[in-house]
Amino acid sequence: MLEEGKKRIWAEYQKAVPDNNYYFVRSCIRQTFFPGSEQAFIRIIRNELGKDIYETPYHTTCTGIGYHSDIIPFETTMTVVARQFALMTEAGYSNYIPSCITSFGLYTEVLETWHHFPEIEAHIRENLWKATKREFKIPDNLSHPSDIFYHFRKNIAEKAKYSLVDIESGQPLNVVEHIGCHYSKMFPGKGIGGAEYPCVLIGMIEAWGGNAIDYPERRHCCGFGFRQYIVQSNRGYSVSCSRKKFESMKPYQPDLILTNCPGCPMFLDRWQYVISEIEGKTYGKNNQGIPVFTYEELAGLILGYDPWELGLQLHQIDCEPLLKKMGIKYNPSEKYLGYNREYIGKPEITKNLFHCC
Amino acid sequence: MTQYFKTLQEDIRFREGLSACINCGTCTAICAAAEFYQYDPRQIVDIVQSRNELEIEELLKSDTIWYCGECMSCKTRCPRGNTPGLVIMALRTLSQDSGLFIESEKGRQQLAIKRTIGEWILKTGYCVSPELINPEMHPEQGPVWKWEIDNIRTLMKKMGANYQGDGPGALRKIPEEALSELKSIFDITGATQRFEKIENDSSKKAEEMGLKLTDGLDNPYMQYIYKHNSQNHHNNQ
Amino acid sequence: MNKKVVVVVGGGIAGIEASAFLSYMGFEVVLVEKENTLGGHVLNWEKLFPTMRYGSEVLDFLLQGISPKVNVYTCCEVNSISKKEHQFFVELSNGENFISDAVLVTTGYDLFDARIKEEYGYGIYENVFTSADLEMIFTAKKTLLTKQNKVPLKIGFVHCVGSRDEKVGNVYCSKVCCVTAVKQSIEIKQIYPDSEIYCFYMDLRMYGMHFEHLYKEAQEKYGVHFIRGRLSECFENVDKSILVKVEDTLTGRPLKMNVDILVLMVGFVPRKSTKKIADLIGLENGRNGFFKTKDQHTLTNVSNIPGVFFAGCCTSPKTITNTITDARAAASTIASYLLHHEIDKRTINLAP
Amino acid sequence: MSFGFNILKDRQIDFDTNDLSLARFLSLYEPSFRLCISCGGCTATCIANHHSGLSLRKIFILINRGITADIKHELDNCMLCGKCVIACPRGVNTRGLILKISELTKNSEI
Repeated sequence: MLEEGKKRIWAEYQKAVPDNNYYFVRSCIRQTFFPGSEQAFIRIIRNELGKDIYETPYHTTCTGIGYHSDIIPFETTMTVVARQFALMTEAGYSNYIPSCITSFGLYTEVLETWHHFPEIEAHIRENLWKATKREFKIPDNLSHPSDIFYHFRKNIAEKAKYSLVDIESGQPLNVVEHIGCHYSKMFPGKGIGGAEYPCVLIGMIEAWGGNAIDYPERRHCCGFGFRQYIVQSNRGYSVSCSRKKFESMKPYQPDLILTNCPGCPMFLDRWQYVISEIEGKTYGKNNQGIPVFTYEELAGLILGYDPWELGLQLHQIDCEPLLKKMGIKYNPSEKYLGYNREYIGKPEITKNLFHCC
Repeated sequence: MTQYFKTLQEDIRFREGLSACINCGTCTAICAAAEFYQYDPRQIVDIVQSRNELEIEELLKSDTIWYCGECMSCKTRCPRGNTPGLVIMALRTLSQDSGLFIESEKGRQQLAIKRTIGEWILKTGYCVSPELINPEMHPEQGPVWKWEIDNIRTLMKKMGANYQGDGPGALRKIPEEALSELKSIFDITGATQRFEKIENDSSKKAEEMGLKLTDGLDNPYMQYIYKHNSQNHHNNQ
Repeated sequence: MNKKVVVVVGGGIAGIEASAFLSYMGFEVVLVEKENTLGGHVLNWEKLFPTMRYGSEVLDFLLQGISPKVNVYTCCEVNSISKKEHQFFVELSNGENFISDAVLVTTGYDLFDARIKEEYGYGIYENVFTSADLEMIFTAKKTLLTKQNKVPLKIGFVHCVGSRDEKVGNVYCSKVCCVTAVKQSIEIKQIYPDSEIYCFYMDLRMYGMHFEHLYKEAQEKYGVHFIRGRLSECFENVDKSILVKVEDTLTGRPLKMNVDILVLMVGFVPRKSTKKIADLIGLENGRNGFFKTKDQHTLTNVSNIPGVFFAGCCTSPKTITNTITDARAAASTIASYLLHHEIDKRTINLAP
Repeated sequence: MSFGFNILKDRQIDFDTNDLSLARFLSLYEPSFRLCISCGGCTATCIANHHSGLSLRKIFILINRGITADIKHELDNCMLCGKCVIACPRGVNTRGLILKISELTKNSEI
């Protein structure tokens, strides 16, 4: 693959990312499955980068999952989005940072719709006023947290205690990236690197010492598919999509999958377990599976944060072999301790996947 | 005389999603649903643009329109600037508004989504939250999820979450005022009405199918639509 | 009376043929070409469809018309043109000035930059070629191999790259790519009879005389396969072969295939300098960025400025045959204009 | 353990693994087979199409893609009237091909 070709495209798709004053909005899926990641994002922004970030308890879901599983009308979604913007306006912020990619895509879609059809925006303003007596300003900037980490990737690298390198061989780790579909497929200009070769995660991987690898099914959806996961009988679609990706990345022997979507890291993690149960098939070396991280988990790790505060014990695929490979110091016995350092038992051991302890 | 095409055209997503299709198949080539379901977004768009009311009605009653995963990969590529995914969303809206969704196995699942995601939004302010992902309904979440749920409070505290607490933070309890604002938005913008429509039409269908439908998730109709798979969706020929 | 002067801008086949006819009609002709040799794109095409004749033979024929009576300026561009009454004051980049009575614009086209279709990976995936790359290999008498020096056994041709595509802003058909793909497929089959060739198309536009015959020959004699579906994306495999994804629209199912080489049939785009020349004299561009002719059916060599004419691909994609014909038509149109023939006074209600 | 769903088989036509032996044989046995341009003239004129949905255009395409499992069953509906030969603008020996395909599929149970 010719890197210059990609670099030319990356240079074309660079968007404005604000340097400070972030209005942060939670993600339904991420706070449920990766609460440590959102926490790490705030911690890194505040403590490592010294920036201002604000959140209000009054914000809610954007209804994205409901909208994309078709139970919520577009008008409702737009009005909820308007309410979220109103809360930002009231707090005196204008850089809107939604933790979720589905939200990021949806906010972009709504803003584009209003931009092209001002009469729809006017109607939604009326709706919002009727329902909540609130008013809003359009954000000056809409960025995803991964955009912000990309923006500060070198600052994070400067503070890093570890890098994406195999300490035994000195070789960079092979990292596969997975970008959430709604990050830039709908509006290529809104994502760093565009739709076909996004570099938002590659930038982090390379700045933090790893080797970003590209593989044929990179652009394929993880298979969430909203209703295709929510309803049990449809989940075959979901697992089959992820399986397709695993098969395609296999020849490249990835050490790690890095993601910026809420659902993808969970699905790419859990489906490895399901495939191992149904087919007896495992990925990665020695049946270890391929660890799947969010960009905050990865940033936290290289900054030397405790893996168990980042929440790596909540992954079905054990992270320890990778931590060892990177030479990360951690306390294995704390994995199964609660907040007050009480032992809380272990998850049941699965049949075919390797377990470290 | 039905007016399906006309109604579709009133949907902004439909107007944005479809000008004239040239049937090139760029969308189907990378469609995740087309890989695993008997599904071809190009053909759906072609049927819709034919303006054949009978054929559109067949679509609205069919499993076909429910196979899409709304990943929107089709939008990136169409040489005519169309978005089959948006056409699907408009069709799904119409299928629910016209009550035809109950005629197909996949369409009937909308009740399951309404009773999970839909009600969770109004109850918690979020589409999902841990206590709603019941390990029994979600065996694929694996033993680690069961362990997490069993130890949710202490683990969430360890991760720095504000689980069911006041003030900001992950998994906080969303204030009542915020939830009531959400409810009034739902009331005036059509979501409440759609929820009622899904409930009413599903009750009729449950009766017709002889399956009991009561509140909540634990009743025969709900369990049936959530779990039943006729396996007629993936024909490889 | 002084001899009337025509400045011809662009020394591709349209400029050559028009200059030749104009000079033999008795006009003084100044032919300006920015490269160091006349011939334009045809210099880079080895064999021509549908006859498989060498492009150089056609060029040799046309150049026989360039007698010493045509003043040829190569490595030269037009710096400025201004019009006063019925005369044009033309300044060339070499500092020479001319007063001319008519200007013929034959600036041709550029090939579409395939890198713009990001999902096809040109300039990123090593074994993705363009039709022009293939032709350069043929012209240089090199052997067609993969970048890993392997004989290609499976080759894919992608039609409509940069044509009929709103995503890149080109909604028109480039006309020559369909039959070029058929021609190049046959040429590869002649070199590698055991190779398998697949053309991915939306419509096969075999409109020219003998094009359909060539298409049929590709199927019957050479076993070239045609799959109806526009390529959605491709990807480089670990062994550098290319994975393509397309819908086989005739079976209604997605299709994937690994090919050793993927050839992108790049279309025509208005030459970069079109805009510059338009600005120099105030010529109108059409919706697609090519020069706008005064009427689509009748006044096809006439511009919005009296005395400025067009020939060849600067107004729309054309085959070599059509370009030569168009050049001759331009020459006779210019002659009637300069000699004030009655025929030049015909009028028509201009099409919107 | 049961999760309530299965891993699904990919519907993509895979040109790296599909079995093109029948297509290759027919191309040599009856080279006019290669000339089909999927115009559908045969199907439009086919009497059997009206009652059974038989589509020769589709069968030829499926053979060219290596999807041959159901072909024999479908061709059983053909009455060998030969109208498709007259309709074909490319001179494909459709009737001859049907006979050959039927014979081959009968013998080898493709």
